[in-house]
Order: sequence, then C-alpha cells, then structure tokens
Amino acid sequence: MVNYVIKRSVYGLIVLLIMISFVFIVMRLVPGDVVALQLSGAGAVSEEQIAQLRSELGLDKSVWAQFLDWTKNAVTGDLGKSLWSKMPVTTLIAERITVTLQLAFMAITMAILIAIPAGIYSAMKRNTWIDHMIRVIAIGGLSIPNFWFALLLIIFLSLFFGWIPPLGYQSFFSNPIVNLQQMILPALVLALSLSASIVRMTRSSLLEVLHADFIRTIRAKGAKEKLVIMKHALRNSLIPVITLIGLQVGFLLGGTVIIESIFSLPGIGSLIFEGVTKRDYPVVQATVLVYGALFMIVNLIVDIAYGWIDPRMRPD
Amino acid sequence: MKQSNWLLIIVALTFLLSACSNKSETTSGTNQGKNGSGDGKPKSGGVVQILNPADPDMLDPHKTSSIYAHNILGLVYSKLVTYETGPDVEFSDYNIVPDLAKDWKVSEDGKVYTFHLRENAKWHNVAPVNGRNVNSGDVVATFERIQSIPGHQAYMLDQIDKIETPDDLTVEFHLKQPFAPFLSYMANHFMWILPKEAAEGKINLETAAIGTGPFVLDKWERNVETKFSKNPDYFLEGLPYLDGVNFKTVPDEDTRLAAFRTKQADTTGLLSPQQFANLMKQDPNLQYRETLFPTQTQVYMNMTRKPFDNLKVRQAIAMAIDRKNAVKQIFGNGEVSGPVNPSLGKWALPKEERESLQPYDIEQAKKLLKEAGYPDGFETKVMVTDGYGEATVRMAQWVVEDLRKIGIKAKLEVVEYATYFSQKWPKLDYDIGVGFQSYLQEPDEWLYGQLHSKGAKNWYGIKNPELDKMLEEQRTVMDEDKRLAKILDIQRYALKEVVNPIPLVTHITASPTQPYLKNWNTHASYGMIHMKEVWLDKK
Amino acid sequence: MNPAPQINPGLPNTSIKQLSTKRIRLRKSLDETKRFIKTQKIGVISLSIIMLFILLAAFAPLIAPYDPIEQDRSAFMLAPTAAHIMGTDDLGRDIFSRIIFGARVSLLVGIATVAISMICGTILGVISGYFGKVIDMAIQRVMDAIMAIPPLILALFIAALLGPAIKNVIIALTIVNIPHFARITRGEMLRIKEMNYVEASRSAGSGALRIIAKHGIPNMMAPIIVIASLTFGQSIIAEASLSFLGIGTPPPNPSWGLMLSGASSYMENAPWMVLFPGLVLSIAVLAFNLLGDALRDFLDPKLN
Amino acid sequence: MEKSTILSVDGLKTVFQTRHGYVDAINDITFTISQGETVAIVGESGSGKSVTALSIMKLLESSGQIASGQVLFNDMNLAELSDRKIRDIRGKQIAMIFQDPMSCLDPLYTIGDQIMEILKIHEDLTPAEADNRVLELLKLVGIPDGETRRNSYPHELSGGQRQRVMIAIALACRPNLLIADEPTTALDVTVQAQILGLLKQLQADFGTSIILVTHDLGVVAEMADRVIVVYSGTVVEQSGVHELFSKPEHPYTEALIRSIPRADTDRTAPLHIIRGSVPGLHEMPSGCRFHPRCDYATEICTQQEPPLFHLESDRSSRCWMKDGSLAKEFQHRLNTDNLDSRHPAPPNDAYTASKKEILLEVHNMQKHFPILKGILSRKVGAVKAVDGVSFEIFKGETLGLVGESGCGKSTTGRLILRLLDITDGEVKYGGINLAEFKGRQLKEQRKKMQIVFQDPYSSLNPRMTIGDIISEPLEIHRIASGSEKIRRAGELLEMVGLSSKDVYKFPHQFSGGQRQRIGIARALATEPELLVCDEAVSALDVSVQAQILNLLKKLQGELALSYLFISHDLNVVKYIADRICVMYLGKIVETADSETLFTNPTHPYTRALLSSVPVPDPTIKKERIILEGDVPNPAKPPSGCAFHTRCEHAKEICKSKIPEFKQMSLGHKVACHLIN
Repeated sequence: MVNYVIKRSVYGLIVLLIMISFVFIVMRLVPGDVVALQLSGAGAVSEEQIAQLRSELGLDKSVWAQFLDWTKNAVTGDLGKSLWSKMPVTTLIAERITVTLQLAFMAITMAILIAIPAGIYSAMKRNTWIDHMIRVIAIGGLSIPNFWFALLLIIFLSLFFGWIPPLGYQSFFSNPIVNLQQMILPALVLALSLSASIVRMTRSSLLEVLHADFIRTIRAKGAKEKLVIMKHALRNSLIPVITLIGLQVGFLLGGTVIIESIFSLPGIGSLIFEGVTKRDYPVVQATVLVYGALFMIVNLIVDIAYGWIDPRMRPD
Repeated sequence: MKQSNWLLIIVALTFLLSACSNKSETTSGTNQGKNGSGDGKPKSGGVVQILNPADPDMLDPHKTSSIYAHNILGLVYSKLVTYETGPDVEFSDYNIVPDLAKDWKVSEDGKVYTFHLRENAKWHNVAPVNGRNVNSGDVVATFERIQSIPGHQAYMLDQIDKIETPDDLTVEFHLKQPFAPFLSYMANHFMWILPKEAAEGKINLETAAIGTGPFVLDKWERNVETKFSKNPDYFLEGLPYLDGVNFKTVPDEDTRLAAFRTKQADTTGLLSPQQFANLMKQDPNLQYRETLFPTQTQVYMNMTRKPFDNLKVRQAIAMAIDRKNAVKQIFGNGEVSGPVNPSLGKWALPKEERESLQPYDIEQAKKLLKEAGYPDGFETKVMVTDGYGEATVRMAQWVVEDLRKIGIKAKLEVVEYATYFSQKWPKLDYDIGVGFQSYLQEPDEWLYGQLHSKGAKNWYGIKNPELDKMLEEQRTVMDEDKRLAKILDIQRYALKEVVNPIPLVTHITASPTQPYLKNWNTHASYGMIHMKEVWLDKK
Repeated sequence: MNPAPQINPGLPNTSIKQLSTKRIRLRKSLDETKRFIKTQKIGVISLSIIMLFILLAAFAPLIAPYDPIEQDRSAFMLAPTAAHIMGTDDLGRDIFSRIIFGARVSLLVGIATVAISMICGTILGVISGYFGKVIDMAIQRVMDAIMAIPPLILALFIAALLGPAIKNVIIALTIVNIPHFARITRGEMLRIKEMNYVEASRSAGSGALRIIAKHGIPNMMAPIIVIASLTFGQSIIAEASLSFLGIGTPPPNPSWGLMLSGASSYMENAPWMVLFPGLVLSIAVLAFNLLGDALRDFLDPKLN
Repeated sequence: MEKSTILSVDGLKTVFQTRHGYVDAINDITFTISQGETVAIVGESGSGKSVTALSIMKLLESSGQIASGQVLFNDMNLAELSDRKIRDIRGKQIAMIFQDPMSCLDPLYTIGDQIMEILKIHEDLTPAEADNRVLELLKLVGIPDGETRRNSYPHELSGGQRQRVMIAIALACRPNLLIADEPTTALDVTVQAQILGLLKQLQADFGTSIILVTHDLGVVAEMADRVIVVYSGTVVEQSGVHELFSKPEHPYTEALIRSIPRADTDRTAPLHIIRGSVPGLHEMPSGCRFHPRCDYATEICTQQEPPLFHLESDRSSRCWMKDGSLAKEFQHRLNTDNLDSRHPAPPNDAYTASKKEILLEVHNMQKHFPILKGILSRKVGAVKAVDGVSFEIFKGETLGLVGESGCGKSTTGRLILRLLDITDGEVKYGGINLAEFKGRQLKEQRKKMQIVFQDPYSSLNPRMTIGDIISEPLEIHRIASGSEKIRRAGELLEMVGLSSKDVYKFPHQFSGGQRQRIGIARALATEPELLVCDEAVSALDVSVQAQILNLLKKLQGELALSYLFISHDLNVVKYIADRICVMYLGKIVETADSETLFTNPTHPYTRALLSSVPVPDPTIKKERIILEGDVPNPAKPPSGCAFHTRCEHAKEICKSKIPEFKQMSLGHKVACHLIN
C-alpha cells in the first residue's frame, strides 16, 4: 500500500513537472510584461528604473535560469513571492485554499447525496415517468452554464426574497452558521452539473450490473430485490461512478473560479485569473501546481476507493 | 466578475468612488443628486459597510497605484495638504486645505514651499510608533522614500532640489524652478505621510498601515474584509463620527447590487442607468449622488501612421462621433469632454465651448475626408481592451459604427489588458484606440503628460513645437488666474490644431446610498477623504 | 450451407464491382440511418434541432432580418415586437439577428474544437495505445499533465494569455479536450489491438499504419462520435463561460455566450436580452447532449 | 426406479420482448423429474435449454416472461407464484448453479459471505451456527482449510474452486432439486471430472434431483438418467439415456450423436454433418423447425409442426416419422439416401504420401512474460508461458497440440507466427531460423504461415466487407487489387463453401460457422503452407464443428497444407491430427502419433487427461484418474517435473530433477522419470 502511494506520487511529480514547465514557459512566451504593467501609469520611468524593478522581481535572468531557481526553491517548499503583493505565494494560497476545498467538498458531498439515490431510484423505476423525469432534469442540469444559474439565483433571491447569503466570508470554525449560509448555495450550483452526470452514470452502471450473471445467482438464492440492489448491485456499479467523480472534480474545481467570484468567496479560483492577467508568474505557477496536486490527490483517493470497493483492485 | 473588476486594481476605473452626498442645493451641473438632507446634528457611532470589487495587492502607497489600496490608506494616513470636502464643496472642486500641515507659504520666486505641521498630530497608538507626535523628520523620511522608489509618484517630485527641516514642525521644499502644479501634487494621494519607522523598515508597509488619519486599521483579511476603527486621537476635534468602517470584497457586480438591495451594504458602486432606475423604483427613499466621472473616454490615433498624420482626417473622425447619444445610451448621462476632464472643474473648458468646438457633423466630416484625399474612406483597426469593463468596449463599438457612416471601415480589435498596456498603447502599435486615461488630478498631467512631445503619456506621436512651448510655459506661472487662462488656451489650441487624443465623453454616475448615510460628500480624488465627516442617522 | 465447392461461374466486370462496393456501403449507411430514425426518437429530434441551427448558421444572411452588428440608434432595448421579434439590445441591435449569426460563432467554436481535438487526440491516443512502452509513457504523462489542470482553469489560462478572440477560444478548448479523446482512443486501441482480426492482419504482414487506419480507427468510431457530441455541447458552455470572464469571443461578434454574459445586468429591464440567448444556448447544448445519449444507445453493441 | 415426481413442466412457453416484437424462446416444453433422478436437457446454443432452466425459477431477464404452461413443484404452479412466494422456494427448495463461476459470484464479497448470505435468507441461525454451516459446506464441496478460505474473494480462487463454492451455495439449504446450467463448460476436462464426480457424490448422499443443462453429449452420457433433447426452443426427443444413445428416435438426435468425433471415429472418413446452423429466434422455419437441416425432411415437415409422439418405454419424439400414417413416405427417403455415401471421403493422403519432409522445426522455444513491479517497473519474475518446447511439423501433416487452458499452447502458436517475440530458442522454417527474417523478408515469410482463430466474432473486423477482409492479405502483399482482388476473394469464399456473392456482406450477416469459414478463406488468401488453427472449432456448435473439421481436412487434401491444430478437445484432435503433442505448464510432456497416444498414453498427465474426457456412450464406464487440485501458477512452476504436484506416482526425483524427453518408440517421446 505504502509502495503504491509512493509509486503514484512519483508519477504525480513527473506529471506536475511537465505541467509546470508548460505553464512556466507559455506565460513567458506570450506578450505582456509585468514590469511594464506595474509602471504603466507612471509614464516617465527611466531605463535604469525599469532595469532596477526587473532585477528586484528576479526577471533579469534567462527563462531557463529562472525555471531552475524556481524549481529548486519549490522543492524546499518555497513557491516564491507574488510580483505584485510581494507576499509569499504559499501564504496567499494558504489563505484561500480552505474556501475552495470546503466548497468542492460540499459540492461533491451534496452531489453524491442527491445523485446516487436518484440514480438508483431511476434505474429501479426504469422507463416509468419518474425515471424519465429524473433523466430530463439530469440532462437539463448538464445544459445550463453554471455561472448563468448562479447569477439568476442571486438576482431572484435578492429581488423576491430580499435575501442573499451574508457577505464577508467566515470560516467554518469561526462561525459555522454564517459559513454554511454562505457556502450552501454556491456548493449547490456546483453540485448541479456534477450530480447530473452522477445520476446518469449511476443509473446506467446499475442497469448494466443488474444484467450481470452474479445478480442471477443472488436472485437464485431467494434474495429480496432490496438485498440484490443495495448490497450487491450498487457496490458493483460504483466503480464507474467513482471514476466519473474523480474526473469531474476537475470540472468542479474549474467551476469554482466563476462561482467563487459570484458569491464573493475568497478561494483560489480568482487568484489564478488575476495572476494570469497581471502576469504574476509565481502566483500562477503555484496555483496551477496546487490544482494539479489537488486533482492528483483526489484521483489517489479514487484509486484507494477502488480497492476499498473492489478487492480485485487492491494493490498488494 | 467581469474581468474588469480585477484589472481595475491597476487603473481602477470601474469603482465609482462610492459617491453620494447629502450635498446642499448649491451644486452646479457637475454635482447633482437627490440628497438625504444633511441637516440635523451629526451623531457619533456606527459602522459603515462598503463593498469593494477587488482587494489591493498590498498597502505600500509608493509601490501600488491601486485605487483600492489608496482608498483604504486614505482612512489611515494624512497628507500635508488635502482637498476640501463638505456639504458645500463639489465633487470636482480642487480646493486645497490643510491636513497634517496647519498652514504653508510659497516664496516670492515660487521656488520654496514651507509647511508648518500641526502640534497635536499624533501617530496611531500602535507599535512601534505608539502614539508619538508627528515631526518634520517623518515628512523628510517619507519624501526620500518616494524619491527612491520607481513608480508613478516619482515624477511629481522631480522638480525638488532639496528638503530642509528648520525645526521639528517645519518642512521646506526647495525647487529647481518655479513649478505651479507643486501644491496639487502635495495633495495627491501618493503623498501620504508615513512615520519614519516605516521608511526605516520597522513597519511592514506591504501589510500594515500606521498613520495619523481618522481611522486605525484593525484587520486586513485579504480578499474578505478590511476593518477600521475610530482613531480617538485624531487631530481634528470631534472627528470622525463613525466608530468604524468595513470594506468587503465582492467581485461580481450583480452580487454587489444584490447586497445593496438586501441592505448588506450602505452604498454601492457603479450602476448602469437601468439598474439605478430599478433601485429607485424599489426604494424611493434612497439617496443618490450624481457625479462626473474623474476621467473620460478618449479616441486616440497613432500619428506616426498614415493617414492619422493628417489633421483633416483626425478632424473628420472627431466630427463623426455622436458623443451626446453615446453617453446617454452607454452611460445614461454625461457631458462632452475636453482635453482636461470636466471633473477638474474650472480647469476644464466650459461645457458650451467643449460642445461648440467639437460638433457632430457627418457631412462636414465626409468633406474633410475628401479634402484629405480619402473620398471613399479607408480601412483601419480600432483597438480597445476589455480591461476597463464592458462600457469601454461598448463605446468602441459605437465609435466603429460612427466611423462606418463616414466611410471609414474600421475593424474592432479587442486586446488583452496586459498586452494592451505593455505592448500596444505605449509602444504605438495601433491605428486607432478607444480607452480611458488614469484619474489624473492636475491639468498639467492631462495636458503636459499627454500632449507634450516629451510627455510621459504621449503615446500618440504628437510633436508640436508651438504646443510644447505653451505647455512648458504654464508650469511656471504661479498666479492661478493667469495659469488658468493659459491652460484654457492650450485646450482650445489642442481641439483645433492637434485633435488627438479626441476627448469623447465624461459620464455622470449616479451612485445610491442608504437613506441613513449622512455627509457622504465624496471627492474626485483617491482616498475617501470625506470619510472623517460621514455619520449614520440610525440608532 | 452446402460445403461442396462449386466452380465459380465468373464475376461481373470491374467498374460495376467498384460501384457496388460503394453502393453496398451506401446501402449499409442508409439502413443504419433508417434504424436510427426508427429506434431513437429523441435522437432524431435533437438531430433536427442541430440541423436547424446549422441551417440558421449557413443561411444567416438570408434569414436574419437585420445586420447583427449594425446599431439602430433609434431602437435601443426595445421589447419584442413584430419588427424585432426578440427585441433589441442596448446598442440597438436586433437580438433575433444576433442569435442567428451567433449560431455561426457557437457552431464554429464547437466544430473547430471538436474536429481539431478529435483529430489530434485520436492520433495521440492511437499511437500511444498501439506502440505502448516509452511512447505511451511520454504521451500519457503529457495528457495527465493537461488533465490535472481543471479544464476551465486551463482554458482560462490559455485564453487569458492569448487575449479575447474566437481563434484563441478554439485553441484553449482544443487543448483542454485533446486528452479526453486521447484517453478513449488509447483504451480502444488497446482493446482492438488484442482482437483476433488485428492478429490476423499482422500475421498477414500488415504494418502499424495499416492496422491503425483499417482496423483501429474504424472500430473506435462509436465512442469517438459519442464523446464528440458531448464535447460539442460542453464547448458551447465553455465558450459562454469564457465570454462571461471576458476572455471569450470578443465584441462585436454575435456569440450566444457573449450576449448571455453581457446582459445579466439588464435582467430586470430587458429580460429578453437575457432570456433568448440563454434559451437558445441551453437548447443547443441540450440537443447535443441528447444526441450523444441517443448515439450511445444506438451504437452500443450490447443493446443491439 | 419409480419414484415420486417432484417437478413437472407442462407446455411451458417463454417469450422475449425484442425490437422486432415478441419472439418465442421456448415453446411447449414438457418434462418431469423424479426424486433423486438426473435429467439432462441437451441442445446446441440457442436451443432454449438455459431459458428453460431459468423459466422454472422465474429468473428471466425483465424482457422475458412465461407466456403459458405450468411448472408444478410440490403441487404449486411456480409459473403463477408471486415474487415473494417464489423467493422462498429459490435457494431453499430449488437451487441453481451456472456456467461461468467467475461471473456468477459477486466479485466484491468473500466466498464465506456469499455462502452465509443464503443461510441468512432462508434459515434462522445463530452466528455461530451459521459459521459452522459455512465451514461444513466448504468441507463438503472439497475446499480444504475452510477457516482461511472463507475469507478469499472469488478472483483468488481457481475456476474449479469457484464452481465448488457455487455448489456449496446451492446445497446450503439442502434443496430437493438442483438445476445445473452448463456447470462444467467453462472448466478444463480434468477439473470437469472433479466437479462431475462431486455432483454425483452429493446426489448419492442427499438424494437431490438434478436438472443438468448441457451441450456436451459426453457429460450427458456420464451423468444423466433421462435426457431431454431440445432444438430451437422445443423438446424434440425425450428418452432414457441408454436408449437415446443406442437408438435415437429423432433425426436431430441421431445426427448430433453421429457428428461428434470420438476416440473411435475413423480418422480417414469425414464426419457426419448437419448442414446449416441453428436458426436464430427471428428466423424460425415453418413446420418442423429442424426440417431445413434434416436429411429425411419431406413435404409435411416443411408445412406442419409435428406433435410430440409418445413412443414405447416413456420415450417421445417430435418427428413426423413417428406418425404411423406417414411411415411410407419416409421409407422412401430412407431408402434412397445412404447417409455416409452422400459425403464422399476427401482424399486425405497428403501426409502419408509425403516423404516426411520437415517444414517447421521448433527447438527449445521459450517465452517468458516479465512480471513488473514497483516504482521503476523492476522485473521481479516471469510467467514462463512457454518453457523450452521442441517439436517439428512435417509438410502436409497435422500436428495437434493439446493441453488445458493456460498451458501455453496458444502462445506457442503465436510464437511460431512471430506474432510474439521468442525469449529463447529457435524456430526454423524450411531450415532458416525465423528470427533472421527482417523487414521485407519477414513480410514475404508471413505469406507462408497463417492463423485461424477460435472466436469467430472477434476474428473478423466488423467494419469491413467480407471481400475486404479476405482480400486484405492480397492487398498487403500487392498480389491483387481492384476487381482482381474481389474476384480472388470470391474464389476463396467458394473454396470454403460460401457464395462468391457474399463479398459485399458484412460479418454480422453470418453465423458462427460461416464466419469461421471466412476466417479460413482469409488465411488461405496468400496460399500459405502452414495454418495455425488456434482452437478453431472450440466455439462452434457440435453440428457446425463437424462441418469445419471436414472442410479443414478437405482443404488439406486439396492444397497440401500443414496444420498446427491447437485444441483442448482431445477427441477433435484425435480425429484431425496425425501426431499430437501434449503440453503441461509450458512444456511438452508427451509426443506421439495420434493412434499411439490414445492407445498407449504413457505420461501420467496424458493418461489422466484422456481418462477425464467424458465419452458420449453411457455403456462405457471407464476407470477414471481424477487429478487433484489445479494447474500451478506458471509464474512459480514447481521444481523438477512440473507435474509432480498432481501426479499420483510422483517420487522424490520428480521434485528435484527435470525429466528428459525420452524416446519410447518411433515418434513417441515422453518426459517422465517413471518411464524407463
């Protein structure tokens, strides 16, 4: 098991390295210069001053040298400082990551809690009107852009109920009630499209498992349908569902960028966008790194969950 | 979360100086609104809730030019001099009044400025300054720091020869030559006076702000909330009224509006005319203040490229644009602007003159084009960035449509902000551009900066020796009226002979506040310098 | 079957033969089409909707009553009337015309994204699956690296760096979608590689190129088509999301996403500015999703 | 012998809903089973035998339902029972075991859990009692060490053990009736012998009645008391097992029995065949369903469906011939057709006539698949799929390669064709080491050797027309293109007994047997000298299998082909092969010509293997050598003689020393220490 995790981590590091080199190089290739941006309003800035700022920001070296420096520091846990706020990037991310994590966690949990029962129900009531309804809602959920849904939600809530979630993010530990008031709607919006795909996957996967030979064995034992589905069919149909969740986490994390902004949540989503437009290289690099690492951790969890569900997939 | 909201941290235009005031009826055209009356005795207490579209990167006033940073800093710091605010003062009145300096004196030759500091000015009671008195050493340390850091503010001080401190409460600035804008520059938001401990590095200016202003910074929770509490030792007796001010970061415009509607905020920023109308419909008791925007939309042309080197072409373009309808449709309300933005009050040309010098005349425009040798127009590109928000992009689309009417086939090119600002505009890599200028506060910045052949922001290729001479001359005229006459002349000259950049419109923004928010006398400069007088009329 | 061999009475001549090979394929696809129409009612409906959008896009200049960019300075934000059946927007442009022309942008983004990422992804996936070993390792790690960045974040990163332009949106979404195709096609190639008909072909002496082209790709078209159809819908949403962030389709191009994202502040005053683009966008995405579902059912050998 | 009837099925009809409407899967199935009796339901694929089994228990998929008829069990009509009531019967009174024990056990739960589950459903036991019962059951079905084994997951067990677990589950509640649906089809013969033995033993101990569903007449002969022969969803004959084999009363039964190659089948004569193939549910012929394939069919057979005629001694047959009034008509047909003469023997003397010229020589061939592990994919071992194999193939002969699954026989075939690369050793073709062939040369060489696969479905590219499939080798080698190519493809199709018009069809339009013919046609396209037939008839119904075997023989005669015939079915190999190699765990343990091997098997493994094969003749009761345990893991083969772990004669030397290949007589070699 430990070996397995180590092996996965090594792969993960390789992937992260490829990812970060891509980000590192692309950002420096495209037009747009952070020094020019920072001095944009000033106008009368001498060449020396530009050079001074450039060297202060560590941008006077070659891209290759910068990359080596950055990688070396990154290994020691130092992801550099923001070129704009001068704050250590790790601090910036630490301040915000809990928000994104909580949001993602809540969204995934809600999606699972809504979607898996709905998927089971839909499969059991196959081809009835309730099955059709669940399927229509599910596919509808995939067809509405979530920023759109979020905006309509905010506008309607404020217009018709005179209420929107309280502003000024509070962490769960400092004020759980306010925190939940703030998080539940955005999590719901994010959960929408995720649960749509989970419902569909649960349904089709369950239906497929219900055709498997061993289900016949269990029925031949005289088992009730509830036992057949809840104990055997469901667990057997979970693998593709979990795979899907692992993949969809990427979409979900991407969605946080917009949703965090609409609901004024200080997550890492906006950090990267701001970083890209302001050419704040260390911030973007670190944020991408964090997203990559998150994705990998999620998929490691997914892999471990595979083993937990299916003894055949347990690493020796 | 339109992209603008993040980008504006740099040039910060969308954020409408959350302006609204209970101004008295003496307003002129620039400053109208339905005001909750400012009568009644100010009450102390209460906390004002303000929404910011974005949070500053850092708080060092000399390393950031973000309006969000300076608005926060304005509550904490003081300048030597500042602009007047109050019920009788207009948003765009640039009356210089004492701040940290109780008075000042200009020498006969205009080369020495002497400031006398207040005896009762104390630093906030926070380590390491712990409420000690302000002295001239702090001022010198501050200015030396400004001069040592590359940035927007350095050029304002490039006329200073030396700074002297005859005693603890006196500071003398010796200039290389007479320099009329100097006092305005001293009132500029970059000139916040810091304790010398800060210059010595004992305070981390990137995250902390310890000053002499009406409020003390309690907590800066990045991207969430910034909290201020009343400074009990503020040098102006009885001020401030408020117990505190809270800024919250809310990036999305619709969410900000929703928050205001649901009373989670006491004021809200930029609104479209429709949004404003809806708000008023919903709650007729709302106050609002209409103010001229501190900068204007301009169309600028690259004079190093043909055919824009041709004055007649530029004149034709200027005449082709339907400014009045544009400002009405895109911004709801506003004025035709001039080379100096009308928000600078008397320094701008009078409204009638701006309009008469810049007529909307398609026939004449076509004729001019024909004379210039382009009877069938020409093809060109109009550059715009979405970094300023959607309104600018809409304005650019408007301009493109107008140009089409006189035969100029212009293709709109939306440019990414970083590229726009570091590659395109300053490097003159464009044909025509539509954009904003920064919130410039001094006519010299508007004119010398943009029009002088060596101007810091002359990114248009303007080279006009006669104009250069006029621009240099006005800087040395110490008499305000005489300088004003010259400034107005320069503007008339520019509108007739240069026609680049073409001023389009300055819009009027209506920003609502909750009825109980009193003395909300905003000013066009950065720093929310009116906050010290604001009070809340509620229990 | 009678196992006794008979002497071949001779076969018809060349040209007829060649023709009938084509005809037989044509007939097969006709049969398939008939079967699709018979068994996939929802698929047919969504396909018709998509066809409608394609027609709208193709004949936009003929159908649209107005120029989608031209501003009518006397018709700002008009509610729907006979002259403007979906009303006009804040610059006096006819929304109906913009929606019709917007189909061009949305479909262009969808088609280009799907086509390019499908081609690149399939090539990478097939190479990866067929050759395995180091090549597979290298391609897979790069794909993993792309997939590890959340799709919208990656699209945002690329589009924001490159600036707002339809071309850049397509580049960004293409890069995002390549790994999806690469994954599927790699898996399919691994599966097909083990098929006996591939072994038969190899034992007959065919090389990699032939196996991939003749046996590999034709047999993985079903999952590719399904993924393509779903990707199409997702691309339309992604384009709208990027436009919402201000890094999507630049004005004045009429794009559904742009119309949708720019109009939210007019929700109360001019709901038609928000409603129609949103509706059209969702219907289009829904149609592609439903088509993907129908194709999945149709092409799934288990259900045949 | 008369015992009480416990189940009686009467006129059972089950229909399935398909896209084309309802189709009959079974129709008018009638039979009874008595206490302690074993009734076999036998038929080819698609005959409805499994549907019959599932209908009794009402375990059909949701698209299937019983349309009419009754299933009487203890005076209850199961066909009309509510779901709740029939659940009480399932597992408790009637139990079922299925074909593939891998897919029939839930892979996610331990076997102990799955045995326990049925006890929990039907019996009210304390946990301790239930635990004991689980251990008892495991012991009963021959799984030793139950205490630890109960915690195993299905995938950790061998096929045989899994089937034992299935039996344990089935017998957990001591049911009166056990329905076994192809219980040994997925197993190797040696394991099949174990399982059949176990079933017999348990039946003797508990007196359980068994309905045995199978396609294997050998298994029928071995196990059944009575036999129900089903064809196309209906019973065609019902009879005691001895009577059935000695005097089949239905032409189908007769043809079926005659078409199976047996140990005593004449190798030089072609097999009797049943022409055509089992009709699909949608293309059911009118009249007697068998008439299109029947040699005796007359007018009435094509028009009217015959009833089940009851004959003497409890037998019945669904054939018009049994209708006394029609006897004359059939007499005519019986007289005019001499069955054997209708299919003249193909000239099959290519091998004997040849001068024993070596075509292919394999010397000490090895194939090790590395086992990779850890972060850096270190090689930690190897699966020795083929571990030093030597043999030769003469021109024009058929070399049979037999062995149980996983013994490396298929790998051997692929190594010869260079579809896999050899780890060590050499393969010489026409005297040249194949490894020396590169590029163009290899491509040329490939023309000479082709392969025919087992699975007729995956061996044809479903997206290509038959013409394209067959002519692909021609295109690759630029032998023909355009119309010439298509013409050649047509010729090849005719050669394998299909129509040249089929070039424009797609694979899905053909039956399994036809596809196999297409596969053969493709293999013949480059006019090869050697065909590797990898289980080429294993997936086919017996009636079709005979057609293909005959075809292969005929082609060999016509084209002077050499075959490497890989199969697990000893009788088939015996029939087609001139010489046979027996493989066990990657090694050849015995080689001999086929007569010698069957009459004088020498290696203990060969002997066990031969004795395990059920003979389709209930009169023969042969002494059976039942091998214990399973084939060891090829990644960790036993030391010395790989067979020693299962060999009842094993001595010390067998554990330590690898036996040499010793010549017994001309062409008969054995690798065993016990032979001197």
